[in-house]
Amino acid sequence: MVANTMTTEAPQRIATAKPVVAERTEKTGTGRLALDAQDVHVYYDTFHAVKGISLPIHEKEITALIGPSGCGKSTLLRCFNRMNDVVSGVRIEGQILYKNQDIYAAGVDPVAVRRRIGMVFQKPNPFPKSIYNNVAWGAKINGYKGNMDELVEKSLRQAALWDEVKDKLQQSGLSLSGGQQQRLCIARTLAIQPDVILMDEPASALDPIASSKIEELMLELKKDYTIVVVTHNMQQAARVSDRTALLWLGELVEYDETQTIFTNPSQQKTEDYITGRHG
Amino acid sequence: MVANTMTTEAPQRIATAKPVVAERTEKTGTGRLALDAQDVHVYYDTFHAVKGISLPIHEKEITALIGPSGCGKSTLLRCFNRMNDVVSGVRIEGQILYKNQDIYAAGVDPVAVRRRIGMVFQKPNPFPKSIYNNVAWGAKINGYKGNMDELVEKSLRQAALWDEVKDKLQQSGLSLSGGQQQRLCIARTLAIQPDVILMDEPASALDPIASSKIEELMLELKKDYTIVVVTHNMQQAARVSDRTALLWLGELVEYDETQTIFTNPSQQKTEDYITGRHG
Amino acid sequence: MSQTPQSNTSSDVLPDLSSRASIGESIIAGILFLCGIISILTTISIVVVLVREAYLFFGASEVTLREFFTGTTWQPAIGRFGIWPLINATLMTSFAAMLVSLPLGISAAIYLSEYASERARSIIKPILEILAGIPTVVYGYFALTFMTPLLRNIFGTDTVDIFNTGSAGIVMGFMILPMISSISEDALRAVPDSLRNAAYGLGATKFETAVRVVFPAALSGIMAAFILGLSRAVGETMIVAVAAGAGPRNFDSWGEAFSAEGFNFFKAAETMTGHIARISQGDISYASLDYSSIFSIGLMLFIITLILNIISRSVVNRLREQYE
Amino acid sequence: MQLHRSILESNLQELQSKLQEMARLSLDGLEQAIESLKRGDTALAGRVIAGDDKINQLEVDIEQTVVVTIATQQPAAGDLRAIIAALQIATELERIGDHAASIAKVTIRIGGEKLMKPLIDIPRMATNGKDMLMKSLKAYEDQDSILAHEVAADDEDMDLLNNQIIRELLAYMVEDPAKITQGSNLLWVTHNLERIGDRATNIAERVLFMKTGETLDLNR
Amino acid sequence: MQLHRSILESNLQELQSKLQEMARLSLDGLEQAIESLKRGDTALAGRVIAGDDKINQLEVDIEQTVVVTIATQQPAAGDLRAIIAALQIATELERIGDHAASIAKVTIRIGGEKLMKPLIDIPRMATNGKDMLMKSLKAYEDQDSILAHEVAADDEDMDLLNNQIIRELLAYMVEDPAKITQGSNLLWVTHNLERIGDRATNIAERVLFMKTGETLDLNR
Amino acid sequence: MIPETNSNYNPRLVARQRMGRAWQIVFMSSTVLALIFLIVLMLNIINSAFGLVALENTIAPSELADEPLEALEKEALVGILADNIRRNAGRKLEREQRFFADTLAFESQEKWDEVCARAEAPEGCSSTPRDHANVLALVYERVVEQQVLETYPLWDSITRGDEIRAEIEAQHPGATVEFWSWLDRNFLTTPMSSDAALAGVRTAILGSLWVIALTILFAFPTGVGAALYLQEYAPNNWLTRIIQTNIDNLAGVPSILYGMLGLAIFARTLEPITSGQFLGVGSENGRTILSASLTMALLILPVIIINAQEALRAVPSSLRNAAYGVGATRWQMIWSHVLPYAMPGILTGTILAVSRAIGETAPLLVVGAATFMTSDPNSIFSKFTVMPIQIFNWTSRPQAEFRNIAAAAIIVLLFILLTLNTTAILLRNRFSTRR
Ligand SMILES: Nc1ncnc2c1ncn2[C@@H]1O[C@H](COP(=O)(O)OP(=O)(O)OP(=O)(O)O)[C@@H](O)[C@H]1O
Ligand SMILES: Nc1ncnc2c1ncn2[C@@H]1O[C@H](COP(=O)(O)OP(=O)(O)OP(=O)(O)O)[C@@H](O)[C@H]1O
Ligand SMILES: [Mg+2]
Ligand SMILES: [Mg+2]
Ligand SMILES: O=P([O-])([O-])[O-]
Repeated sequence: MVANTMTTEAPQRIATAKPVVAERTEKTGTGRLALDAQDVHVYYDTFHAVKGISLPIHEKEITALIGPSGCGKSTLLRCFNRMNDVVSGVRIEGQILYKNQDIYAAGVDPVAVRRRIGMVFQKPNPFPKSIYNNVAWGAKINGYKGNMDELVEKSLRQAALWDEVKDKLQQSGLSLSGGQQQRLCIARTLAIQPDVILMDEPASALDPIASSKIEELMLELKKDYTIVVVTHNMQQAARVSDRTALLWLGELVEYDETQTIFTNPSQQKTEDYITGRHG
Repeated sequence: MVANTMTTEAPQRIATAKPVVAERTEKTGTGRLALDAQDVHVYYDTFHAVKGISLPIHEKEITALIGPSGCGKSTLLRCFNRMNDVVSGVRIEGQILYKNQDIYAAGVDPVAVRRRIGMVFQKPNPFPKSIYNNVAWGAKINGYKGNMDELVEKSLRQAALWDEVKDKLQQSGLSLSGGQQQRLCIARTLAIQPDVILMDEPASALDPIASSKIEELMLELKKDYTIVVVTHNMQQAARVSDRTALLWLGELVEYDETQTIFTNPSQQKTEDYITGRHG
Repeated sequence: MSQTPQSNTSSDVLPDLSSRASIGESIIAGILFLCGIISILTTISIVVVLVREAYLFFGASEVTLREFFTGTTWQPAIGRFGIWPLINATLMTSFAAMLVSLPLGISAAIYLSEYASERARSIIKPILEILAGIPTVVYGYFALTFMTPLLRNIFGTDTVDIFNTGSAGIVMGFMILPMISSISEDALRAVPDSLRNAAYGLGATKFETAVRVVFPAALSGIMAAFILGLSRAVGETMIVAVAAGAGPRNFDSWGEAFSAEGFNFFKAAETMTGHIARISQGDISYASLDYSSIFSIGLMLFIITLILNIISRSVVNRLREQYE
Repeated sequence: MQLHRSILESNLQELQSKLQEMARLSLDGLEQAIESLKRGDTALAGRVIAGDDKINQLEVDIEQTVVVTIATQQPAAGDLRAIIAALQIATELERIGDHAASIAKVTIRIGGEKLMKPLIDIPRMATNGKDMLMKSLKAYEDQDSILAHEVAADDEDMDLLNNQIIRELLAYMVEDPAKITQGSNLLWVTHNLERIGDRATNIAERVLFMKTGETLDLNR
Repeated sequence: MQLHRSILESNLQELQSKLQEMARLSLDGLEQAIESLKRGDTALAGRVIAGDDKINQLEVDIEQTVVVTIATQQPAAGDLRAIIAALQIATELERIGDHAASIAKVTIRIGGEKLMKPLIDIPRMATNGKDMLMKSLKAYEDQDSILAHEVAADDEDMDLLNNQIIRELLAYMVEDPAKITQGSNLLWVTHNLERIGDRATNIAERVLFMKTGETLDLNR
Repeated sequence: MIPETNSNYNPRLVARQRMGRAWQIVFMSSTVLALIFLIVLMLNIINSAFGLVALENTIAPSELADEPLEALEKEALVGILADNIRRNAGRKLEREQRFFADTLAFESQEKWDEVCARAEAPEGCSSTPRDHANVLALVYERVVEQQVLETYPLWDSITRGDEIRAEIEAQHPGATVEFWSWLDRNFLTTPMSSDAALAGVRTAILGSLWVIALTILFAFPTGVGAALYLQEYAPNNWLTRIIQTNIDNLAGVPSILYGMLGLAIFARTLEPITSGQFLGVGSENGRTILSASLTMALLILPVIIINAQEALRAVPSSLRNAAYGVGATRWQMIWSHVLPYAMPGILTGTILAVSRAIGETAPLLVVGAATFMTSDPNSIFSKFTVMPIQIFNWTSRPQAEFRNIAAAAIIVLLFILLTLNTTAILLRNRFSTRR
């Protein structure tokens, strides 16, 4: 484990690297870093999927990862809570600092990491259990000691789902609509009270209405959580995120405040991608 | 069969109905109607999925159908070439006029209808045959009499795919990327030289880059074909279509030129939907 | 790195990310691994058993490998061990079975997957499954008590023996039919609806869609069904044990073996499996040549079915790749 | 769950409040400029001129917000028209600020010099302009197209008043050539006031555009 | 397959060409207005005034195109800035058209009356203004920020020239009160010309915004 | 009609549609043929299981007593026995199982005491006495000696019953004609007998139950364990691939080869264990229920594994991700989510495999099922026979009446299988609709 200074100045070291990581005055967030990826490489067997990306994730902000299909967005995201460990044939290099610890250091239990850094997936994947148990299960296995009913209610409220399900907590989570299921999955993650929530295209399987609800929810959640979201939908990244990183063939092209990326990016590649002129 | 005057004046009769179908000066298109749905109702067993929609489709234009999930967009689209016949338990009322004939009249063979009104689907679905045969098959069964090689080349060119596949026409259609597969499916439809091409979310399974290619292709194709496209992606409808119809719970809310719909719709519901305030 | 004053005040409490003891998890994994290994042991045992006894068999003075493969008579009592009569019978019953099951099975599969209404399917499918669930000894009974009399009625009692390969083969065909139709139907239904829609969208008729789009797309699955069916026919025991005959149809020469009479479906013959079943009944002495001879036949059987299985699996894998 | 597009709405809100701020500043500027002219208070005039920077900055801010909002929030229909209207109204308000500064500059150019006649019509014109501006801004806030049309009507009076003042000033100047410099300076003031009326009318136009999506020209 | 976003690009193209059209029309208007003033040609002046409608219409068109493009094409980054710039440049050009019309109106007001002195400085100023405008438009077309900065420099000359003409005219007027009416009319002309310079500078500002996304104020 | 306006195409729709309809008939007929086959098969069995029989008694029951035999007391029946069979035979019967608790019917008390004092006393010394039904059966078997002369299938019996009766009258003047259901309560409850009319399937049913219960006990946990290992734990390496390939191949190995494996390994090599001799109990050789069950377990193991794998594979990976995502360990994930989700599939697969095992004949034939067994199995080391073996055995006999009881046994077997299969199908449908 490496003791690293985790400050707003941290990204300085990247300034020398090619991708331009600009730092501006913060509008939201606390100004601290929640996670700090440092020169991360990921290989699938021999395929080099993520090529030395350094990406500071700011606390209580929404960071969006965008880029063309297959550029490594999901792979990078899954590094942040060691979900890649589940995939066979993956090799990861570099460090990801979380509270001054490298989560890839020897002796770190990925299960413990995932408990602090929750994840929401592309397709809503509630457990085939009751709504109540969907929320309670994660807390239970993590040895939650408080009042479970309260936790379930609180999590569902935070996920803006309580009013819709409070009368049918014992119904199966699968009986909900797609958008509700996704919010249930978010509630489930909130119930283990993580610091960071990773979301891999959380709205792409949903219709526009359900999708905008998730967006609104993300905006609500960033008051308390740090969110990293992968999205195919550039406009979605524009709408919700505070910072945006553009990946291309496993490399970081540009990382900056979202409004800069979308109004005045510094890289031509970003400009082309943003304006829909990706050839 | 009803002999109906198919002119630009046709939509007059709708003017009395509630959804406002505005007629403006044409920018593109021929000013004639390619298809004319008149008071179409669709029932799935007892479920009333499309509720009396009248929708004139203008020749050589792109008409987009938008609306929330389940509002009946696909169902309506599939009425236009009787693809709904394949689904069991479907009942259709009303008329759809094509070249002065009701395609639902007794004695009309749906196979003949589909030959004139082609269809492209949400997920690229090339046949597990060679690229060449993918394109040639439809023409072959429809008794194409000309030079097949030329037809294949022409269709692939029109679908902006020729350059990418001309050296591997004998490879399987499945060996192509998603976006290429979708263009192959379009080429296959072009090979039977239909009048109208129906597209059901043709780009929704594709990543943004492949998706914009399809959009460009649609713009290219409308010079020769009438296109009706269903899309979840409102912005896509805005980008490519000449006219947009908003459906809601099986009813037509508004149908107008796309730029009017997106800058100055006449219905509050449209305004809300367009501005993302669908509650 | 220098510690800046603002440094990470958010780390109020350093979280414990270290490993929890997970000995339980390892023990579970170990036990499950042992379960997986059992199958390997099974195979090894089969091979060892077959090879060891076959080795003893071929080591015996009465038997030569050459005779085993080139002889046309299997008569242990007089020390004649040519396997051809048994293989010949196996081929005949299997061939008859495939002749019945393949066209019927595939037609039924096409009907069920492409034409039958959901209701009809929901009735017919379970009925076919019943057919598949009937024990083979019952088929044997049926061959003996129904099919043979039927054949004898049609072709005359003189032409048709009480035990004959034809009757066994036909009934075996019906036994395999549900398997072929079920695997083929699965393959046909695995063809995504989007392909059918594509064909309809191009102005194809239902028949063209079924036969020229769906069927070719499912062809490798259907091939696999065919080979699995064949393998099943070759290994099938009880039908032939009951209905095909209780003694090898021996030939004096290869010429006779390949004459029309050699392949007469109306005469009795004993297949490899039938022979094993018959010999192993009763208390045979473990030391006898009879005992080891059936293991040599078993080894042949094992090799044949193994090859068929390997072929079918590679075909199926090709199918899988095609759609992924 | 209710949908409200929180960022888009907060952006729209921000635009709105910045416009109000601009309006307030430019109205104040106008008032003070006229006041300084009346009283020959060059110090006040100086403050007006200095205050214009604030207004300019606000316009830049609004422009920035407009671009960011369009780029990130993909507004359409009414939202989009409101945003475009805000951008254009900001331009008008910025110019109104400039006009106020121009008037203040006249105060400074005139210096302590006694005015050739007590100012009556010019302050009246200024009041008219202020009224029009306030009306148009209210029309913007309330999306009130009737009010917007009123503004256009008021502008006609403004033009009449303007012509009258010009004639009067020219008469003074012909009478007493010594007053030519001051006269032409005052001409300049009325011109600025007249422009303020036009600006208010422009704002009213934008309001109508925002409400209906149609662009008309109320100046016609 | 190459991606070019055909509709967006054709819209941008359309904006560009409408702007060029506007620029051409307003430059022509300016030239003709000065010409009419020089020659006292009220008929020509009338044509200039009538021609302004065309320019106004173009501005409305551009505004419409901008809104439609933003609503349907979701432009971002450079594209978006170009569109916003086009909108603002159109406003400036429209105003330049108005200025030309104003000058033409002076011609009519002066009528056949002999000019108090041969026009030299005013046409020079007009030429300067035209040059600045052409430069700024070229800067827009070529996205040339150096040229844009040049425009800002030119504006300083323009202001100097303006002050000089004003002083001169005032002197004439003091000298001969009979010339006061004409003098103040000519003052009005120079004022309009001065504003044209400012407008050109504004356009240059937009060009810089479009290129860099930063808003600066070259008039400062 | 929509006319073809493009001269480049000639769709010939009418002809194409006609051809389609013709083929549809072909496809449908094939399906119908398969169904017909099933119906014929069933009818054929039912046809044999019921029907007229021509019976001839050595001594007519009416000659033994005035009342019907069934109405007589046990004592009277024993009296009839004593009158009509030889004393030696009577003694033998008594040694097998005594007739009365207090008195002896055939043996003298001294002789009995002497016999019972021997080291290997016969069962009769300790057993409870024969009941009424048993004695009655003995009377029929030993005294009345009813013989089946001729049997007729159901169809013939119904359609030309009178003709048959006349025929029998002509050929066997003393014979009686009765309509028999070969499948009755007696058939289910009596053990094997060499007389078709008296034989039952009790031993075989019990044998099948023993074998199957044990088979499930061995195969289910192992199979599910192996499937879990392969789907959830195994790294993607050569060993895993070998195991997988191997399992796939094993599923295709003919069942008779498993029989040979069972014969060579369980019955022979492991004889000391499988016979129970290492515990000092059980049979003289390794052809026991234990051997049979182990063989069967190996036989259905690959099927169970493959089905379970299929069921596990059907568990969406999103569910696994979800569990990991909230910080679950692997086993927590499997135990709480994967297994419950896959269990219906696993059970369905297991039931299908088990029903296959119930019908399997060949391997048990080879392992060494007892073809004639009258005593019920009572431990895992008992000799065994099972239903299909019994059916095979009866089918292979030349006498016609054995075909009839074979048919009756088939009905019993099919009934059991049908019940199991229906359960499996219902289970599958219930859970597949729930998702
Ligand atoms: N399990 C895997 N084994 C091998 N290669 C993989 C695996 N997962 C992903 N890849 C490859 O790694 C690259 C990055 O994949 P990743 O899923 O991170 O892309 P992505 O940016 O999320 O794309 P998408 O937008 O399609 O989800 C791709 O080229 C992909 O083919
Ligand atoms: N085969 C069917 N049987 C019964 N109901 C159906 C069927 N297909 C669609 N529906 C119902 O009809 C309605 C309209 O369906 P349709 O697929 O046309 O919606 P859509 O607007 O295309 O939605 P989406 O955007 O999700 O594709 C929905 O409520 C749907 O549930
Ligand atoms: Mg991804
Ligand atoms: Mg749809
Ligand atoms: O700024 P103006 O010159 O139009 O008043």
